[in-house]
Amino acid sequence: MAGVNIVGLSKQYTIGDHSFYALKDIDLNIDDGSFTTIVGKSGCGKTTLLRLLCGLEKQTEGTIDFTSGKETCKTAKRVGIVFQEPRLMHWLTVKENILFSLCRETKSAEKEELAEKYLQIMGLAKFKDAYPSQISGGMAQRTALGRTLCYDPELILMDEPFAALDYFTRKNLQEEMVNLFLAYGKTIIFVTHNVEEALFLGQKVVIVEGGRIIQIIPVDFPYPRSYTSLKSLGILEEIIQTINYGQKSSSLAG
Amino acid sequence: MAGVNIVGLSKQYTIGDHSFYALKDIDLNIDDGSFTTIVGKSGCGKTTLLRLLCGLEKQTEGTIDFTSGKETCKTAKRVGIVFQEPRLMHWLTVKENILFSLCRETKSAEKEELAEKYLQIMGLAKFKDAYPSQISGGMAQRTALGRTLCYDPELILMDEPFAALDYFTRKNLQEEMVNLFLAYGKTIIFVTHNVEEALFLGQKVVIVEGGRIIQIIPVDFPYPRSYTSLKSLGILEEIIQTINYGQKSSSLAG
Amino acid sequence: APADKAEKVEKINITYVKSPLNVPSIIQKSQNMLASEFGKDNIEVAFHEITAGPKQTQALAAGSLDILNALGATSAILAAANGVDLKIISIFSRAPEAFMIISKTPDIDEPADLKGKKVGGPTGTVLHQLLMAALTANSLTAQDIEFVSMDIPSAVAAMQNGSIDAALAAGPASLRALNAGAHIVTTGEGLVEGAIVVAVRGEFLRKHPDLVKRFNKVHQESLAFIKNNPEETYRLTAEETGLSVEDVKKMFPWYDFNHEIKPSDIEEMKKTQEFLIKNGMLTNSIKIEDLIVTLK
Amino acid sequence: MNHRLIEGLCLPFFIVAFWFIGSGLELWNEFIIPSPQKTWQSAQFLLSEGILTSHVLVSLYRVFAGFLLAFFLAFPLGILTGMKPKVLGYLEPILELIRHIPPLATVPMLILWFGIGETPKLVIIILTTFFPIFLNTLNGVVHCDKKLLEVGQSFGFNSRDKFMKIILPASLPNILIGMRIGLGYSWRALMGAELIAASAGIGFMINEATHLSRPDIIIVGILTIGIIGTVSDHLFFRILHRFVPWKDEKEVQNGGG
Amino acid sequence: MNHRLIEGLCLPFFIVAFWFIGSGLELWNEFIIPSPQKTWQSAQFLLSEGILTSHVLVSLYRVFAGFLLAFFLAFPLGILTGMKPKVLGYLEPILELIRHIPPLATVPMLILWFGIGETPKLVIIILTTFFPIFLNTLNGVVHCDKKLLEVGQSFGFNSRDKFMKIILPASLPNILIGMRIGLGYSWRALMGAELIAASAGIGFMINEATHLSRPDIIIVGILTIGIIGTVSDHLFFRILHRFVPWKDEKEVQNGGG
Ligand SMILES: Nc1ncnc2c1ncn2[C@@H]1O[C@H](COP(=O)(O)OP(=O)(O)OP(=O)(O)O)[C@@H](O)[C@H]1O
Ligand SMILES: Nc1ncnc2c1ncn2[C@@H]1O[C@H](COP(=O)(O)OP(=O)(O)OP(=O)(O)O)[C@@H](O)[C@H]1O
Ligand SMILES: [Mg+2]
Ligand SMILES: [Mg+2]
Repeated sequence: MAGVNIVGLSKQYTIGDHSFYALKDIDLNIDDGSFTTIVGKSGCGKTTLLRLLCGLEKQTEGTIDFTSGKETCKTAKRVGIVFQEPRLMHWLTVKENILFSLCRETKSAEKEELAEKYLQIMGLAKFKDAYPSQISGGMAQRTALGRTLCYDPELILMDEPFAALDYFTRKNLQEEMVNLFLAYGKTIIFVTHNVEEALFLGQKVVIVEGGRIIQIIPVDFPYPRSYTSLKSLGILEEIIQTINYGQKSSSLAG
Repeated sequence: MAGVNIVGLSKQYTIGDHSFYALKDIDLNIDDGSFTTIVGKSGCGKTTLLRLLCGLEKQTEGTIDFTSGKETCKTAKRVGIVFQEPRLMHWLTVKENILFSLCRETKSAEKEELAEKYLQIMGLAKFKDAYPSQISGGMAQRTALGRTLCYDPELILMDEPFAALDYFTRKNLQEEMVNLFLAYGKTIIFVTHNVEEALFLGQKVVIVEGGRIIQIIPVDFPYPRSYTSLKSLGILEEIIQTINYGQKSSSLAG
Repeated sequence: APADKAEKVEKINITYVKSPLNVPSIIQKSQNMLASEFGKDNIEVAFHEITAGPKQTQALAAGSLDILNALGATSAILAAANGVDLKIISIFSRAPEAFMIISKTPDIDEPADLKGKKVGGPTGTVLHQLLMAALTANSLTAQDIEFVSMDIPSAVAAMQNGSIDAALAAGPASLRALNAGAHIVTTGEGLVEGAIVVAVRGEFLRKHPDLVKRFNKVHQESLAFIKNNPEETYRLTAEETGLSVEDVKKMFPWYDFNHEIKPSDIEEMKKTQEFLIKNGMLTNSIKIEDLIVTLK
Repeated sequence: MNHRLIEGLCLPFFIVAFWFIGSGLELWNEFIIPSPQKTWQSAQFLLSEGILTSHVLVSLYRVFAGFLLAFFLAFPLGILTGMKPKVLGYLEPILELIRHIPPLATVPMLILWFGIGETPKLVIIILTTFFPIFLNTLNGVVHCDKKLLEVGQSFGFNSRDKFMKIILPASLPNILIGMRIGLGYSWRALMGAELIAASAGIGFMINEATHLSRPDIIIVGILTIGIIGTVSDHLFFRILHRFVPWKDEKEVQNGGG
Repeated sequence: MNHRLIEGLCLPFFIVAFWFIGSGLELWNEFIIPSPQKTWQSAQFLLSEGILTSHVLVSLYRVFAGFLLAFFLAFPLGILTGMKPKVLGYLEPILELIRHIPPLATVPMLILWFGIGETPKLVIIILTTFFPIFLNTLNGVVHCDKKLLEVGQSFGFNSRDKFMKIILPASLPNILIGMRIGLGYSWRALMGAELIAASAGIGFMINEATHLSRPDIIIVGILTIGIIGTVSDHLFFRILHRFVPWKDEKEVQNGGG
């Protein structure tokens, strides 16, 4: 398991001859074994934050520390990320894609079992031998999700993993995520555009706007939650308001 | 402008040595200048239907006729599609991608004007010189949307164009679509996972399940609509019920 | 035939081969002898540097060349026997001394020492014939040595690093090898003549015998020039070949540029044809006398 | 398949017909392009005596040995320099230099270093074959989709895994095309290679026929190289495809049945 | 840049040093690898007399003419066969045959058809250069991302637009690598091309030096081809990059500034 401690994190990008901060002065503490959701407008820096967390991008300023019990280190052991696009290997079948992260040494019986399990969860059992060019958008996204879960990461970063899914498939998978979280106590950071989803899943909803965190809303409501009961909390409207009228810093600071 | 008349349309696919119908016996009449939304579970055949409509795939059985006034023909003149993935040209900037469909002969002043217009609508003005690898997922989707609108099609096919967008950006663009529809009387077929969106936009909501149309719900509510008033209609729940407990034909028939 | 005379020749295509030491060619070109002879009739003379015998005969057969100014007798015979329409009008040079077997190994002094050794050189050439003749003269046969087929530069290089014991060499390559420490096992003297001939395309000769005669006249003029201006000749040759004047002077006596075809030359060519046939390099044969044209 | 064969044989058929007619009408010099009949006779003679077969076997060995050696040099180097641009920086100028040098020009040096046995012949083939494989592999690796590489990175893949599971399959089309070009050039290099003290091989046969003015044998040699080359290319890449565990996107789309 | 230059010059420096030392200690035969001093003298002589320059100019012309002709044959054919598999079906067998034939073997026929002027030399260069360009272009077109092509199709692009706006930019890396390999082979083909009745050119100079046993000139020739080839490659692809209106994905990522 792994918590994350983010202090003063900034990320600058350059487009043409124009530099700007995609993330600016992010301070965030993610507890070991917590479920955090991140919401914010398109282009506000959500993906950038996840990319920094899993080391695919180097920060311009600030520090990211991973905590495991009392230990602190610069790199986490197992961070899994579900990218915003499926990014499947087009030469592998759905099943092979799901097993992609496993090393050569894994026994084939164990592989079969894992594949079976995640194909089942993702509802892809019938399509296990299909190639990425033969499946639908939602199936591809589920395959990518299965691939990351199969890696069994301590820290799971998810970038809008359910965006291409319909209401029911989405709901099933939300419940699966909660089960997973409850059963194994994983640390999960989950980016979504869907505020209800953020509330349904997160213990903490982080609202990002123009590269800054403008609000962190704790949701102290026990799992499993239901949509209807969440609505009664009344924070849904509050969050939507915050995002819309939030600190209007332009993300292009040039 | 163009209407579509679909009769007995089926599409068979083969994965491995396994054949199945992704679409089966689709009968659908799309009026000239109407706004149709399609909802259904992941993998039910929505994308396949759109691909058949714009001629990217050949049907196994059935006919598709395009109507224009009293004329009927096999191929439509200008069908624009927004794919489920952005599919941007990675060697072109956002602006160049938006202008991608225009032919060489288009005057550059006209091009500038069009680019200006769609960059504005899509909220991408500041990123016009960025390359696809430099923009966020939502921005990419908006660029793809702008590209198709810039083509000025008579029939617009949209495959979950707002899936990667946050609540507000999505709402803005929904309103833009309605404006576009009202102003120019385009024929629009719009696939979405979001039932509310389907209701907000469509004059007709087509529910697809396992490759078949299981219900077509007319929404005789004048534009511009508001979410709250739609809710009072009570069909939201109905649709959700239909999708969930609908005719449970497996999409893998073999 | 007089009717063909009407067909005006605008250009004569001649090979220009300067190595190994083709002095008459060099003189003809540097003194503009051909150009001034044929310029009178507005006929252009084009020189083409094609060194290799087979390429010369191919180009001749293709009609791209009219006169081959310096063609190995072996190549001429091979081509003619295999059906190329060519005629020999004179001898360009004989140089038994220019063709040699050389070696770096001290224990190979004379051809008899070649028994059981590796010898490298170009197949089916005068040099090859020289080797065979040298073996026969020493009561050896082809089976007594190991012959490795390769061109002269490769053979010399292979001899330098000891891959072969002796190399067949001619011209500047042999001279440099000798300077670099190799020694002569034998030259062609008394074994082969090493005739280089002047050959013309048969059709060209039949249509324009006068032009061929005039060419022959110029050839004789160049020989006269060489005789009368030896120092000038050495200098021009050195300049053209990139050899030093000393080297030219050393090599010059190896060559006999007398252009007349003597009966001994015909005998020699017959021997060459026999050699080719005996070694399976030629299946057809041709009557050598039919190849020779004597220009009056 | 049969249909494709017929289409493919159209053009060769016309060429052969033209050859027959042209030779019959004596449109060209018999010495340079002998008649099909004469060529066929020579081919039969060479075949019946087993001469052609033994030449082909010798050359086949050289081509495959040379090609495989070139591959086992070029492929890892392409991967290495593609994955570590630093290494490419050190090697590039010298490789660029060698890339432009005609291998034939180096024959004297090759003989000096490698003697006149099989080695210099293989080196000539290697020099000719190396660069298409190297550059295409390098290109494939360098242009490998960054997004897919990031997936591997996120799973903590080491270089080996990244290579085996992402780079190799992703750049396979490029590598294969490099190998095909390379194998073609291996055959072409035979003429040059077998100039060096060869006593057998198709290249040697052609060289000798040139010396001995035997155009019929030259044509037999040319056709033999062309045909054996084509067939070997076909077999080689068929077999390779069997061993490649991943399907090409195209194949999947063209009917996975 | 400067840093990269130094890295790149490391290896050549060691090789030259080794050459100096080896020659000084007479580790090898002076007859085949002359000392650097002697080579330098010859180079100076050839340069000061203008001989080298005139050879280089002649060869430069041949290489570029041959390369451009090959390109203008191979590139459109690659595109055509890539876009129309039917055409490929007709042409493939004959192209495969030619691809394996050593161009040198065809010299007699080239002389018959094209005489002994510039044409057969250019044909030799074209034969050597054609296939890398052709096959890489074909490969690029065939493996062009279907998803992007569908975008063009949905906009009703005609073949020309599809080609200009999608296929060409998408397969550009492949085409460029084909051109680079091709240009390299153009230089290499010089030796063979200038065997046919040439009286000038770097290849001719090397051929002649081989016959005259002038290893110093051979080495000057080899180095000249290597260096001029490298430089021309560099310049050519620099210029080409200028004219290419699209940026490579890599370039964008490596700093769009
Ligand atoms: N090229 C193909 N080859 C084989 N099967 C295909 C192909 N394309 C789609 N399918 C199958 O057709 C079915 C319908 O796919 P489609 O993409 O239309 O679904 P969808 O409704 O768009 O789903 P989603 O909401 O997940 O995008 C799926 O089972 C899919 O696997
Ligand atoms: N490689 C890059 N180079 C330059 N700018 C970049 C790069 N990657 C991202 N950006 C910029 O950083 C900003 C934040 O992008 P990011 O992808 O984090 O947005 P996001 O919050 O994930 O948006 P979305 O919801 O649309 O996916 C955007 O303005 C984007 O243009
Ligand atoms: Mg994002
Ligand atoms: Mg879809």
